[in-house]
Amino acid sequence: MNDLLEIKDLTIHYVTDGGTVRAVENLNLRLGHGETLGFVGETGAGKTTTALGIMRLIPSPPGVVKSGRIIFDGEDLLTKSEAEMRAIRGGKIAMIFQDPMTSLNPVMTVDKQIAEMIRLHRDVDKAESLKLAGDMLELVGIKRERMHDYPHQFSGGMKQRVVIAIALACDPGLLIADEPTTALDVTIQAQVLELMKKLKQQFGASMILITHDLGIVADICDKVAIMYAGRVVEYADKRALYANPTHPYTIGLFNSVPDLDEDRESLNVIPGLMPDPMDLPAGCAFHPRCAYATSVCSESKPEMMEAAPGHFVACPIRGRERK
Amino acid sequence: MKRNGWVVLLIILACVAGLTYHQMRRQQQAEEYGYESVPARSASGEGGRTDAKDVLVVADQYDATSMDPIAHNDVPSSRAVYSLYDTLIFADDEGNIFPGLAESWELLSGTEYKFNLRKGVKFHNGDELNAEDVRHAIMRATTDAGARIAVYSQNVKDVQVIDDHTLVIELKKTDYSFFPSLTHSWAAIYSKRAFEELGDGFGMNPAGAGSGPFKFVSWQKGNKYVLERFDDYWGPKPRVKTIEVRSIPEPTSRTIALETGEADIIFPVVHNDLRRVDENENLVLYRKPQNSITYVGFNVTKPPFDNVNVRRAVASALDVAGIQAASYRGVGNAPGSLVPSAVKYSLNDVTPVRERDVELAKKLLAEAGVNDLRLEIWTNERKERVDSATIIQAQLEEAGIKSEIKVLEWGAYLNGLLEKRHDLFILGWVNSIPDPNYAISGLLESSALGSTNYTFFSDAKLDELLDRGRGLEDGDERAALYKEMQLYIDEQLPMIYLHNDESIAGTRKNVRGFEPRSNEIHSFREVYFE
Amino acid sequence: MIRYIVRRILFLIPVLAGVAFCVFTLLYLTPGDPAKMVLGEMATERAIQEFREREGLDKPFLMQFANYVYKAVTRGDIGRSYVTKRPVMDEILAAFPATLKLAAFAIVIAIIIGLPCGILSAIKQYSIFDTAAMIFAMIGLSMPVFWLGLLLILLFSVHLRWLPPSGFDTFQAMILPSLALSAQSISMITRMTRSSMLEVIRADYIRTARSKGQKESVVIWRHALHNALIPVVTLCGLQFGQLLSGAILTESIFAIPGVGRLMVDSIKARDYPVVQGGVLFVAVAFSLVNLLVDLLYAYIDPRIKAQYK
Amino acid sequence: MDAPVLKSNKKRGALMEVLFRLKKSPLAMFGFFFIIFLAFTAIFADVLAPHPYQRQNLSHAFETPSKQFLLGTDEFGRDILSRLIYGARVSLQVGFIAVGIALFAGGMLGAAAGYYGGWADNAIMRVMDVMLSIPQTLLAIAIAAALGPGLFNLMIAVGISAVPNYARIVRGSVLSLREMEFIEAARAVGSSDLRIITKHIIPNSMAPIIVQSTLGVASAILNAAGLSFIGLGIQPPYPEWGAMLSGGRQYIRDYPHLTLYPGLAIMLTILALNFLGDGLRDALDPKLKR
Repeated sequence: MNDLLEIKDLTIHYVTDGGTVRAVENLNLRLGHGETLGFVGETGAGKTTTALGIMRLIPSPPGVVKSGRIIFDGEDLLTKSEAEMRAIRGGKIAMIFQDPMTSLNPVMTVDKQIAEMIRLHRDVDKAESLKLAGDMLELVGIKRERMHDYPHQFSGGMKQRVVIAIALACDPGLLIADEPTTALDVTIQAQVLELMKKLKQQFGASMILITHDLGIVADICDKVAIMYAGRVVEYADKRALYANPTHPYTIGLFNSVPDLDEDRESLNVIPGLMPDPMDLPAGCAFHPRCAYATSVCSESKPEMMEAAPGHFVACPIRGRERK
Repeated sequence: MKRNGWVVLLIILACVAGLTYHQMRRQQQAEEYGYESVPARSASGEGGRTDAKDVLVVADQYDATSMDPIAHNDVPSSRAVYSLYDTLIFADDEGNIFPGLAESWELLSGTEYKFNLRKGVKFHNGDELNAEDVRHAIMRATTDAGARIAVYSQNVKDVQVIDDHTLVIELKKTDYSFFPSLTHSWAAIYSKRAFEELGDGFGMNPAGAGSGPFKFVSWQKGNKYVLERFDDYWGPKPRVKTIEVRSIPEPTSRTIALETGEADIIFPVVHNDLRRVDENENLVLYRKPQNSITYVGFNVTKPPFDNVNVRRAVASALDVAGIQAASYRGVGNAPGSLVPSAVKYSLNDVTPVRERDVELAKKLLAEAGVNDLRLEIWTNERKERVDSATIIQAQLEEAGIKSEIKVLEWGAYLNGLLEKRHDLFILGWVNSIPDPNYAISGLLESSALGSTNYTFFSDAKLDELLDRGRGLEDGDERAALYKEMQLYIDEQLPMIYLHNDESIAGTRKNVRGFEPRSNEIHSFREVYFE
Repeated sequence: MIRYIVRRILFLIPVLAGVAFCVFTLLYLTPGDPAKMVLGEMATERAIQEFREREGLDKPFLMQFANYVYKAVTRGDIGRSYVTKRPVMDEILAAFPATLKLAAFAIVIAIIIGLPCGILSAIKQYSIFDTAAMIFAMIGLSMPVFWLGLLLILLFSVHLRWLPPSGFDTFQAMILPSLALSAQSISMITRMTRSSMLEVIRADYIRTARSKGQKESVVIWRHALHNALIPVVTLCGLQFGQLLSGAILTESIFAIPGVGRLMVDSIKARDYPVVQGGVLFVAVAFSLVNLLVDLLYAYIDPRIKAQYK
Repeated sequence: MDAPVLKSNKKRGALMEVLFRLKKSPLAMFGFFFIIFLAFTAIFADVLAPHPYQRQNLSHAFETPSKQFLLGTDEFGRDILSRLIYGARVSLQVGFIAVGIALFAGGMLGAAAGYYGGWADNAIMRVMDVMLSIPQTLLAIAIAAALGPGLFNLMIAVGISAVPNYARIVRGSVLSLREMEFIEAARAVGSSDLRIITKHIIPNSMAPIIVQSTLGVASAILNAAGLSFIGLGIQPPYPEWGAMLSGGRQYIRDYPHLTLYPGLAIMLTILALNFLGDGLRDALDPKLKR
């Protein structure tokens, strides 16, 4: 089976006066048609950079794609011209950003913002595009009469619905959602997630869902990639990963989720802090915080290994144990 | 950003250095090749004016303040009035009187002047001149409306209208300086009817009121006023159709306006532009001694300046001629007397300018028992006066007198003077009327205390002499009396004479029939283009 | 919206009363007797006394002020000039067109130059153009207007003979003064446009627009510029208000008979009614321009509009 | 926490940090050193000036730059360089003291308005509105005319006319600080209002005040020069740059150096202060740093 998206050895750096930030290092990922991938990690792990890398929207300077390939639908996005990329952005890959409060242009009515997307990728006239924009709004659960309103007239949850409407307006093959619910109230979160899940199925799109919330992943994802300090440290089917978290960092993540069933006083927090991305530890970036670490860990970068079929992990210690 | 910042900064510094260098080079070249010549502007750039030019553009330093003949006492306004109105009599620059609106006149007695008016004189509103108009104009000047020119009008008792074209002006007491004052703009005659119709707006918009060679068109304050030839004028008709008088306070701008042909006549030309105008073959420079004096006055009521020897000491510490030359740079000269040369009975040209004697100054001070004299020198903002004050300060210092300069704007200056808070002050006095009485009385007579006598000099002998002088007809006796007065004043030294100014004007070469007047009331009546 | 405007205008009233009081007090403290200044040095004591009575200058300070306010409120009468005898309003309205013309020229120049420079600087951040533009903007801010005016005269009038050094009747004559006057505004607009653009270009909605596959030029012109302009418009308005009232030095160098010069001359001549009326006028003009700016603001920024209820 | 808070116990560290950040901007460093240089010049004017500022030598009038007179002489043959050096003293004095006056008065009013709020706030800020609606130049002219000429009066005129600017800024930062926890805490332990204002609020609102003051010194110098230019400033023969410029403008065609150098002096000083102010703004407010 041909994957919809395959990322190979992607490395993205931010070069600044103060030093080089290794935001993404040798990242490998695959995503099949119709699949939903959960992309989990702490803030600063490189999730958003990866997403922007796929969109080729890394701000440059200071961002530089150092190496790697991003194969989408059989073609390497990194070799595309800017004009070709523009046709792909929005048309084939659409993105939903984290903060709906700021991701809509405040001085443009929402229908126009949706219509802009439609007119860019579909051969329709202005009136038609506005009509379609209204349809999209209804689809995401906003009344048509509000289509001429400005973003500030909507609540946060509704704004995110508008953003979703924009993203889905041109029926993209891949939807990248960058923490789409983090900025929303908890009650709204569920509604928006539900909507995304529904629409994703309706449109038959694949989706990358960036989040640090393992609960959300459990709710909608098929596959999960765990990211730490610019690398994917574990990649597996959702069930496999939840049943059998292998990488020490993943284990740490799961332990730090409060479990209502257990009656414990304190959470198991991963000791230490995320390393400074300008000055990553040698070897495995996680080893200073790792309970399993041995001398090997500080010497060489761990390779990805298949601990179980379809379950990849970048830890020589734990990976071998599972085998 | 870092590197770029330094680069651009360096470029700027280089520019500054380059400018400085250029400046030095320029001066060097100027020294090597003589004075740098500014290329004259080509004829094509002269605003497209052709030979049939009939708009005369005049650039004055200041705008007029009022066109009501009696509501002002400044030369720019007087000039406007002189174009718009006529007086009963006119005077030429030598002080010779000739007929104006009055065809002839007669001195009935020391206090009565009879005038026979010219017939058929039209005002700009079409009315004919009538003795009633004259009566109204002169009598209005004696009311508070004429407070600014009260010095001239205060002696008028009444004006009797004999018939439509005959009238008699009655004075309160004999004053032979009164008659020539009728040539001054205060005595300009206007239509009574026009005045009543215009009401309060008269001063700003005197349309129809005058009988002069030009009629009022418009006035935009602070910018310019426009006058137009009056075709029914009784006298010789002006040859330009329109005059436009602009005010350009900045001297450099004024000269540039003349050079570029934007203006046809400019005045005053400042000293550092004299040569520039003179040497430009498209321009003509006119210079004429002015009936004015700039003086350094003492507050004689304030110790130690009530002591004439202290005043003498201060005067001796100053090199008046040097100060004059340095502040006015070749314009005018240091006076010998209070009465300017062009005014009759003046000793200006025969009295030597006071010489500097620092030792004498120190001696006089020591004798007067004044040690460590400190004083303030007051002046208004006029550059030459501030310059003079600056040099005076430096020279006093050499005689051991410490001083401080205070430059005050006009309102605060007058106020301070009236409150007698001053020590030394620099002020000027213009004689619009060529009679020695006006040169002295306004500055030093007791009657002028609280108005224009800022030295607060009050001397029974001088008052008596002035009174006698006014009661005498011109002649040897009067001449001797005014000469005595001048010597007496020099002895009393209430003021040090600093400067006799010049009336300086520049014109384009094609402007004819213009000459500056020594009382600054320049006339455009005869100006034409060649 | 109407209610908002009405409220703003009503709010002006106490401010104006305050301004009037401020000016009244200042003038009261200023040395120099208006009667003496108006009637001349030779005026008789009686004439001076009469003048004081007629103009109410013999009354106690607060009475004078109350009287002024009373007349202004009941009859809209802010007095007549001591010097010209004309109503103060006529004096001001005669001087205002020159100031308005100067300010309009200056602000237009400032926008024409400042806006593109600011935008270009932001788009090409850290380029040599950006650095140069920023440094020149800083120089413009630091250049005293009276010096710049003299330099412009020296260059364009004295040396090149291109433009007249004074007057304001012709278009050519307006160029130098407006240029001198606009230097500060150019600089401020350039700097403001740049920083506003930089901020906007990093905004999430710009990323959204890019993620739609929109062309970079469209992203800049349609999405970024509109948003970036909001604070710039405010600045332009404020600058215009400043120029309307603050061109005193420029007007005096270039001999332009505007409101600024009228004010200074009136202070010097102790023409109190004109000073009072003039400052009030300037304050009203300034406040109205600010109100207009706020309304314009509402027009270009729908978020603000909602607040003006 | 969003606001850049310089905690008092870390004052030195914060200062060093600011200097460190400042060092990264060449323009700000240029400004910094230029002002230091200028202050040095002003303080040691008596030693540095090659000639007394008031010494006239009429036979040397209008000389262009030479070895004897590095920047030439003016219309009285006075050494322009010496006058510029003494002029630095005047300008810096006027700039700093005027801002001092404005800062003191404006700071007090602004702090009181922001801290007490309500009625006091309303009253104070309405007065400030009144002052703000009179153009600053005009206000300064009116005050200068009312006070009469002189260095001290000039400072007062320029200072007073700038009061509202500082009142607004101080009020703004006090308002934002007032509700912060550490102020609440101080209040809870019973600190007096005055103590809270002087010990907590003022130190913590320093950043915007420092920036505004630096830029304020620039505009005060500019304002004072403008007043001198129209004749409402310093008394001769004391040299003030604006007055020197004004005095030389009549000779601009023949001897432009009379206006060129004072103008440059004003411009460079203002430029330096503006660069420094901008640099400080960036250094003190990391949010704006890109």
